[in-house]
Amino acid sequence: MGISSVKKDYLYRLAKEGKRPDGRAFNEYRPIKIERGVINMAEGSARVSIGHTTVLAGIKMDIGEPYPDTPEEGAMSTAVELIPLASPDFESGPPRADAIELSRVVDRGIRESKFIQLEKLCIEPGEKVWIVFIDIHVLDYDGNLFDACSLAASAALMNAKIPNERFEMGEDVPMPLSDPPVSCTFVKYNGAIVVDPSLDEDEAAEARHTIAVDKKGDIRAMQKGLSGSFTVEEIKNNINNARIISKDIRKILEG
Amino acid sequence: MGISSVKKDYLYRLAKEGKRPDGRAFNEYRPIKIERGVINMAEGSARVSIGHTTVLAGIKMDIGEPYPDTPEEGAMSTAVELIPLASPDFESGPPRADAIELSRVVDRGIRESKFIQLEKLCIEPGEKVWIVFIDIHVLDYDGNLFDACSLAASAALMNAKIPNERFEMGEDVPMPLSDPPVSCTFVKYNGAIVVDPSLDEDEAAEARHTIAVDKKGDIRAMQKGLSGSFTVEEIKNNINNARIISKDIRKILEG
Amino acid sequence: MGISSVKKDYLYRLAKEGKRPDGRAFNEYRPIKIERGVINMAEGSARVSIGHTTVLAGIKMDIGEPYPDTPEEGAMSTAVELIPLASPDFESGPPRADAIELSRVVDRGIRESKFIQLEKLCIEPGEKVWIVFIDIHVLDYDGNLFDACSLAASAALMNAKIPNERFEMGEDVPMPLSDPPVSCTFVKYNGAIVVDPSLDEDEAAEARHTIAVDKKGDIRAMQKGLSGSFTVEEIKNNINNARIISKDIRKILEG
Amino acid sequence: MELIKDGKRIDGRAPDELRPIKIEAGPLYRADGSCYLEWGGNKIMAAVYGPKEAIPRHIQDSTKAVINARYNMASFSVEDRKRPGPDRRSQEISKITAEALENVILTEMFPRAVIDVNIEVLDADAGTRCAGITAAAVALADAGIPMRDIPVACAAGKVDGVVVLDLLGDEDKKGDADLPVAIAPRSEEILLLQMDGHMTVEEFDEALELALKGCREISKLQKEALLKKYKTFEEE
Amino acid sequence: MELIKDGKRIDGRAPDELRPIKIEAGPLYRADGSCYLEWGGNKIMAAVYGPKEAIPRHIQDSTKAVINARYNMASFSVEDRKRPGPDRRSQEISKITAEALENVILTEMFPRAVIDVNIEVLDADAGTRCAGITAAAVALADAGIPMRDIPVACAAGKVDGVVVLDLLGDEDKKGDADLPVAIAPRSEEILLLQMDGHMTVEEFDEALELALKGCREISKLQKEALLKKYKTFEEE
Amino acid sequence: MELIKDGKRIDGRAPDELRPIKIEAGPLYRADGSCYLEWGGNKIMAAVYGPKEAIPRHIQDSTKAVINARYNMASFSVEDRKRPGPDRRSQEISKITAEALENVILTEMFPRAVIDVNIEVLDADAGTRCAGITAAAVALADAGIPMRDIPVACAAGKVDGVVVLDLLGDEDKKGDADLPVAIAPRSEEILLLQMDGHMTVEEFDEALELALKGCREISKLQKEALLKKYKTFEEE
Repeated sequence: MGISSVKKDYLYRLAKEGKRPDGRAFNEYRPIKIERGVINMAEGSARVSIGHTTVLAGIKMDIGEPYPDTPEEGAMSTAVELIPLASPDFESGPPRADAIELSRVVDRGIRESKFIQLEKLCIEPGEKVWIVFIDIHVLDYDGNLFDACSLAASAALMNAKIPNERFEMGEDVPMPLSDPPVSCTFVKYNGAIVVDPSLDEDEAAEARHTIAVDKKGDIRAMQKGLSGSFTVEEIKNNINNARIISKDIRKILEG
Repeated sequence: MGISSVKKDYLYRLAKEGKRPDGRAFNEYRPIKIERGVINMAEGSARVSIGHTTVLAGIKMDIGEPYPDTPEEGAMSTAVELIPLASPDFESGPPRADAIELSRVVDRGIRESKFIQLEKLCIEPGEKVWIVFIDIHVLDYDGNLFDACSLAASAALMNAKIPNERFEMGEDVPMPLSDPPVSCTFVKYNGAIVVDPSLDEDEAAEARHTIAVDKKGDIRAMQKGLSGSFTVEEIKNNINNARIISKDIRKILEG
Repeated sequence: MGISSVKKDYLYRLAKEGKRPDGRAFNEYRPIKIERGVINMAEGSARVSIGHTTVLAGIKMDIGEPYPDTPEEGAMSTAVELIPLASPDFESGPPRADAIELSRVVDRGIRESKFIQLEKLCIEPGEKVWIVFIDIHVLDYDGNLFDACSLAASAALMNAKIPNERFEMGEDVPMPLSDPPVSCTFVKYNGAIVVDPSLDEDEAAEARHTIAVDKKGDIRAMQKGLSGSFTVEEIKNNINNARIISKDIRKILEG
Repeated sequence: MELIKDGKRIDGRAPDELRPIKIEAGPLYRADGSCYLEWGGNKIMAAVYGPKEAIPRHIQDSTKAVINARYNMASFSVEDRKRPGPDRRSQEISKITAEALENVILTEMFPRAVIDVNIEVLDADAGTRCAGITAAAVALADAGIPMRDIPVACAAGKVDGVVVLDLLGDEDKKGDADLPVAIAPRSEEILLLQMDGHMTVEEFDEALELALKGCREISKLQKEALLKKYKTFEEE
Repeated sequence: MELIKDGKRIDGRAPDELRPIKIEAGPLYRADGSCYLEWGGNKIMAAVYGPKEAIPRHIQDSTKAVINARYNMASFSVEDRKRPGPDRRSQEISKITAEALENVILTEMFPRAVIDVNIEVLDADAGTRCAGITAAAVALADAGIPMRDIPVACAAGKVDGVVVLDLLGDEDKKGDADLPVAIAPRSEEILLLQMDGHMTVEEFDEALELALKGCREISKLQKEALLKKYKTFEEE
Repeated sequence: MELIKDGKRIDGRAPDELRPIKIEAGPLYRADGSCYLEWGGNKIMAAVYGPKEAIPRHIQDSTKAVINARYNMASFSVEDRKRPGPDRRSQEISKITAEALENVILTEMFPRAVIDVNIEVLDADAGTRCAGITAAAVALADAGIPMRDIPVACAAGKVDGVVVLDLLGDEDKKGDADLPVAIAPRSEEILLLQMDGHMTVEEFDEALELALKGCREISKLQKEALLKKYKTFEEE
């Protein structure tokens, strides 16, 4: 972790001129690629690339007890693994605060948009429900994990089937879903705010803002991170930009 | 941890003159303050101060299975948390040997005096019993945690109700209790033995002796700690002093 | 860990002359001693010495659920504890890779030779089976733990009874067993391959080869370890030697 | 369960009304700075230690102090006993709390140092992360840590379709959205902002404005608490 | 379930036939070297970082580089979800993988360094340890780590009493024996060898020979994958 | 269950009678000092390593050696298998054992060093902490660690209202009180003392006196065991 001061100065200088190191405009996203159904053993899976960043999400399901306060709903759990394969800065061992924040923000986007219809994952009220495990492996880290992981999770869920056969409960059926959230992340450095940060921009970032937008353009979850600040105006601008940009991402996701 | 040698010398010199740094006599306790029912969410609670030392005990109850060898008794568990809020010497992370010894000594005082009438906490023999969790947070550490934690645990239990309502089992009823134990701790440094050590005295201590006395003056639990030693005569003196001092503490506790 | 280069040179020089530091021939095992039934609390136990290496295996049994894929079979679990009592190089804390490899190789020898008749440890199919815990404490480490632990595990199992009485299920009966595996370990250093390595030889070893042989002389499990290599010819030689040597060890074990 | 009835909330508050708040600066004897805060059903103790040398060395930053925040819920602070030790939720809150506080602390003045900020939730009734940051800010000021402003936090949200200030427990559980915000009150820069639930952009704008209003009110209480402590000092 | 019928295996292979194998060198952007391998139903990604200074210092070896291999199964790579983090099986495989790779790497060239070898099993269908070593070897070569040979691994085994090459999942579960082998292909020295099950000495000899045959075939595929990457480079 | 009948205990002992004790000094080959102890149904192995440099450095004390005691129960030493690794009970016993031993060891002679004392309970039948300290003391002497005395430990207790020496398992479980004591036998200073149960002051005084009597008897056995080992050496 940690960007050299030379590189940081370079980014700062470019930012003042309205430029980014890879030539993108401040509101320009990198190319997105989604491959679905890449893991045989998983109930659903997707490999998502945003530029050189690649993450792989796999869905597994199991039968368990519901939470006491939602006896008629299935449960979900989201875990992002920052495995050392993906970056020289990731370490093995229990997840650190970075990975926990990331997992929880991805989880909230899915949960708060009610993307998984958990009420349809009840088998016996109060006794047996489906538990959906969303596990996300980062394979290549070149910036903007928040959006990549969120997108992979959604695509994998859209690829998933309920494994009734494996549990001798009839035929497999598609995962009951509503509209997916789309996550859009901005970072701020030296006064500039850019969408979809590359690795260098992630490392130079003073503040980060992730917005999960639903199909109607409403907000479902949000997270401001890092020690820098945003003005109220900047927050509102980010939201407007996220609503616009997320439409393109949604087309790729739903395509 | 660790006291400066200058301060230690000062304590040693005072001790030879029969004095303590805060002017107390060797057998003099600091003022005790008990506030009860300070936590809404807890089944019972108490904040106890001994001088500047402040600890907060909260009681929570849950329903679980009894231990196989006591199928008709509830269970209890005591945990002291030495949270870093309370002292620059406390660290976060799993409890170290210090906190474990402290928890276990407090637990033994309550358990061996049969303060909680565990046989009255059975719901269905062999199946369902109440489990009493005594959690003690140290908020301000200025010496003598053994007595402060023990006192807070007893006061919180005396403030506790069995939460029948929350578990849809009728009305809340008081915790079934007998007489509380009273813990009295002595430390020895440079030949002097003093009750209710202040922080400096705790840090200068060579040996520690904690005695849990019941209402009749009988002994219910005892713990000698640290690498120093006591003579048989000193042990007996401590016990006699504990029997006298504990009467005053008991008044405050039962008051 | 780590052998001095002086000692290593000495071992290397001896090896070239076909000699070992303790005067043994390359295919010569150290004396083996087995004491059975040494632990009252265990269902079965054995203390095994190979030279100065001493390990103690104890068997405990409990009732639990079977694995879903073997509903009519008992379960077994093997754990070797490299407790710091046995060597200045062993540390307390969770088992490191060394101890895990050792445990798993001992486990495979027993499991793959079907030494424990797990199908006879079923109490109620799919519901209740016996679980056999094989716990091995290394007491004195002077080389060749793979064979010592394997031998102790087998001897302890042969000494074990199913504790029906303790679980109020009738009388104790002997553990249902078939023929035990015999483990034979070779190490290679400076071109020489020796059986039953002493501590110095373990520390000088470049490659290790453990072979579990059954009564008929068939192979039941094998593990090559360390960063050195063996030729195909060497592997075959080791197997032949293991088949011969294991006959003598088997006599001691079954004696 | 109706959360809003005749324009009033379940505890009788108006939509833009805060719960009662009591702030005490410096209640602890050992800590370098401390704060006890009661905010509705929440009871929070915060303590600050430092700046002191960061140990072990590999956590040191040669250019500034490291802020080590620890948000912790007491086992007895919630309805179902919480197991001691950090869970994933508290680790996330600790992280974003440290980041929010770092913004205002003049960390460059203390290279290689650490400032420990301990936040203990003793009794919980929704809004504990905002209460924790608010208390920690007072504890930092009480410890004399140089800051360019005293941060303050407050949540807004949406219940029964109405945008409201400062959710209590049942509103948080059954409501539509929650929006905790922390700001540096002088510049009104946003130091922490999270949202979950469902809000239109218009609702969000309204909720954010409400949260800022809450922050402004609480900021005054923070300053009064600090003033009161120093007055007491002077009077002594 | 019959595992061999009319001389054919459940997936139609002959006893001495490998499953289809696809090797791609260098698919990852960040890693110093990488390899993606599909082998029957297995999907493996391997990445190499280093040599770089070993930290913390107490893990350094003053005479050579330390090989730090980490074999990890993704939670979703198996039928019943695996809990994240290393279990005992993966710790054993990581250890013997590191030992096998250390054999061929010229570690003496990099005292005090560490070479990290990460093997992620993304989809599993028996033989993942051999697939992992095979992929890791390509990733090491792709990273330009100096090696005296490129190791390769393959298992043989016994099913329904017949010695066969390269077991798939059901053969592994219901078969009689499994024999994973890794070699340095030039000298055919054995770097890794494990066996469990039941084999006579004659069967073992046959199985070992079959595993070596498999290794030789896969070794060619490894070299083709590396060549292909370098050709692509030159063409660019 | 009656624990005392006709003045005899369930194993036939008189109230002031010890269980049979066998002490062997130096049974282990690798350890710097060791002791094997059988005491009634207890079987204990103790081993001492050191003094040696304390690593990592931050555990060093610049004025004296650190005593690192580890009391551990083997999984198979109790009726219901114990999970491996330290539980809270064994951590407490390890701590008070280290403190008791530190008292007599001339730790000032070895600044920055550590002395490791390992106590393994192989078979347990009440009184293992006293047995462990007694064995550790012999192991320390066997290792040649300079001590001002050889500590010794023994418990007294109360069963069926009678004060007795050296409780066995059933007496411990169903008895009224337990009082483990460790002393430095020359001065009879008390190094360790714990009590749980219910005793009047008079009963306590009687029990303490009984425990001291037990300690005195066992101290003789410790010295005989050490003497026997050195005699054997001389004879060789």
